[in-house]
Amino acid sequence: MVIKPVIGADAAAALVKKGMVVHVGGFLGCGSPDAVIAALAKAGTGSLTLVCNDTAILDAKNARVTGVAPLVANKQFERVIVSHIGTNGETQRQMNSGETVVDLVPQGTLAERVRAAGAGIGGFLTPTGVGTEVEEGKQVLTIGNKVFLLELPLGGDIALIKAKRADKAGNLQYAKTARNFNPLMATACAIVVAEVEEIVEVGEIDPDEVHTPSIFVDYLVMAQGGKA
Amino acid sequence: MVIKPVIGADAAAALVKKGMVVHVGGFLGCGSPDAVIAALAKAGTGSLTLVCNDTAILDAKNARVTGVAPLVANKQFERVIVSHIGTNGETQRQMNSGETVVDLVPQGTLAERVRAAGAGIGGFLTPTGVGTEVEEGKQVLTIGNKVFLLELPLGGDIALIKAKRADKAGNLQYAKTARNFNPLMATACAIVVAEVEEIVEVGEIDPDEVHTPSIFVDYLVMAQGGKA
Amino acid sequence: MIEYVENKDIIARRIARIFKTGDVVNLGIGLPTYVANFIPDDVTVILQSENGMMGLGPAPKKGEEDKDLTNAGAVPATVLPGGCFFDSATSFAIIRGGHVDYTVLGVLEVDQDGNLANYKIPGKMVPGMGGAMDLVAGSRIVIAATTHFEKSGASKLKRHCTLPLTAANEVNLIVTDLGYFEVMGGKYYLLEWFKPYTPEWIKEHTDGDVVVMSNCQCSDIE
Amino acid sequence: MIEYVENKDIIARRIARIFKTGDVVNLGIGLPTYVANFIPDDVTVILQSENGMMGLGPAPKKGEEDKDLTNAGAVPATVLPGGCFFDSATSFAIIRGGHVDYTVLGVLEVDQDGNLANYKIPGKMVPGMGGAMDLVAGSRIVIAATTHFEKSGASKLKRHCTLPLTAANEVNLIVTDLGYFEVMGGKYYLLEWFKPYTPEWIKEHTDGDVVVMSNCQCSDIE
Repeated sequence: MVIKPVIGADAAAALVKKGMVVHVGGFLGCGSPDAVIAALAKAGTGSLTLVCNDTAILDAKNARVTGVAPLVANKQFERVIVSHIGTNGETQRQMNSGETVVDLVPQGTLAERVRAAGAGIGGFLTPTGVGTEVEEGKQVLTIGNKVFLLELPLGGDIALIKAKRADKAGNLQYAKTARNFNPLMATACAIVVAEVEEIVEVGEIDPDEVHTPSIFVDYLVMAQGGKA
Repeated sequence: MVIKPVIGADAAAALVKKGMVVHVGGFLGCGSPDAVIAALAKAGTGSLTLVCNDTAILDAKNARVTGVAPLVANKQFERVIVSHIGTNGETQRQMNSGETVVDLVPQGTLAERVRAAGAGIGGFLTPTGVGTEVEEGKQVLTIGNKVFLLELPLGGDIALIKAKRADKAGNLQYAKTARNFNPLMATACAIVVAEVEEIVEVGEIDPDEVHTPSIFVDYLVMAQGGKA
Repeated sequence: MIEYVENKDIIARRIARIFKTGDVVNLGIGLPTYVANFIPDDVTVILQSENGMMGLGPAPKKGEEDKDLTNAGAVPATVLPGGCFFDSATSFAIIRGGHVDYTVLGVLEVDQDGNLANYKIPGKMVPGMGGAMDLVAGSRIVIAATTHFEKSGASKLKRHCTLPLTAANEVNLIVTDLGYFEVMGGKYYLLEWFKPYTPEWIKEHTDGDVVVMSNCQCSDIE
Repeated sequence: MIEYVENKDIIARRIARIFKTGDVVNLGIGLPTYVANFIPDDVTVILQSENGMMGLGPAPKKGEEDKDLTNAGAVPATVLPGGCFFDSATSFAIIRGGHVDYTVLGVLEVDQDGNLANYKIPGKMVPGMGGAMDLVAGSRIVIAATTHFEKSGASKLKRHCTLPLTAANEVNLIVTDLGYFEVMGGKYYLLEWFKPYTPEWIKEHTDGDVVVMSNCQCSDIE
């Protein structure tokens, strides 16, 4: 097996270049690559496009900041493509002021678009959004007597994902609901950086229980407090 | 958790009614529900449509018969929708004589069509088959400068699948390459019968390592020599 | 003289009775989540959470939270024995594919054509639709859970929604703090009412066509 | 006077040299499978098998076969450390998504436009395309592995395929028992030839336009 480089969070953040489309795993911060996000916030790289389930939680009152929220606060995104911004008022403020373009995408459509990008699917038909604002500008197809929207794949330049455990070859396992968009994004981006809490020897992960095959992973980063 | 009924292979075969669309797991017989197939061959139920990767192996010379091959030999199918019939000469004979309709579908398209049926996707665009006979009768869409075929979902009335292990609630785990089409078919059919080699208590399968969630499974059948 | 008193509790309690053992149910954030507290002991439903799990359990005890296990509202959660986890594409394959029997969602507006608006007030509140559009389009039966009236006193059950829709023609059942409705063929059908209201009072205070079913009765929930 | 002698061995040996460490490779049934035997010890490729695995290993010892582990030809197989298993939708998401670097396939006919025919002879042999159409359409680089001539003596490298196509314009490289070709812009470019043949002889015996690259050389494989 081919061994993957283990790099520091700063080195991982340096792979993100100005103007890139960045996929970031996590659901309101659960299952986000926090060390890499912190390093990217420090690096301050801007003009990025974010693909993520949401802009996470930015709750100054309760001092709760999760997931990509620090990058939003830093105004590192010129566009965010997400399903939800309701727990990060700063995103909404930036949207209203015209500082950031916000594309709201139904969550299932977002997940399937990321999968499609990784799976070589040129588009897919979904009933979600028919008869709503989501329909605008999209091709509408009727198959039998059902109406569908044609949704297109959504790939990226780099994926910053979070897994529980990797082997040295880069096979990944996720934990519980921290899985969410991470395995999909691993298939959809040119470069894939996986932050993990544990790195084990090749062969220690049961091949029936690999969630993301090693071929998708380019770099490993150890999460804070993780063990090799 | 809701406990699923464990039934005999004959009772499972009796769920298959004349004229049904039957999905059967397995790849050239690896990962096929052999006990249920044997019972269905005995029952002799006919006019079925088969959805399967292939018509498995029927090699009289070497006395090798795998997967759905006995059902083909029995002429229980009026139509088979598969990617490969090259290891079952009887399928080819029936096709040439007009006894059975054979729809050959590229394997990746077949897998994705079954997934789409289970996932509520109304169709998907694939580059596979563009410029070939597979294109005939299909809608061709150009997205950007790439040409795709629109392929439609392929569901069924009943899925006969094979897993290694189930818990009593019907959560399934597959082994190695015996996984193949089984998890996809579990999502795409109205009734799902899973033949398994082992049934364990609810809670014994790690929730991060379930391959098919229990909600998809209606009946369990013990494979020959299996243990409860 | 009937006086309206908001009662979210009765909504959750009535919805909890709709399910039968084996049903797969997704409960939205807020009032819908509260439904889980009232599911009868002899009914076993399987709760799906769109962030990637089947078999959502009760909140963990204090100190036993797992950073890798939350519900769709980012609140610490637990998994019941027999539950399982999956990625977001699989989660919505389950939802879009019709494998969720019931989805229960909150409402900004709902109308008698089964249209639902619950994700956006233009220029005011734009949290995003999250998983709601898929849940409403994909689930077998969609239950709208809502107080009958806005703070202003206006009926949230409308003749026609005016806010941007979450989905068109998908709502099947509505439970408010006045009663339990089925939406069909462009009308509200009242199946059950709550004390101290009456079918007549409910008809008068709903913006739309309410038909009182012949077998409509007063709920025994108080 | 050059006399042709069929040599499948040299095809497999030459193809095995194309890969570099880290490449993900799918080897078709037959001659392509044989390529695995010649991959140099210092090159680590990852073999994908479309029936659902990454990290395909050598055949098991007799008596150590596992009924749940075969290659795409239903032959007992093994998995190398670091390999993994997945379902058929995932397998073809990997293939269609361009995550397989090289696919090596057998040939009935190939032509100078990169068209490949390898799944059907109408009225005669219709085994079905299996995974070949997806592999050829989806893989980054498609290598056709074939003896240069049919039994009849006709060139299998054609000006135009006449059999039903597996895929249009997708073949990038061809290795025959005469030489190693790149297909580009409607021509065959000869990169390397095998002894005892010569570029001139190969041009004469190929049905199509063969361009001899300026850096074309005789292979050191014998």
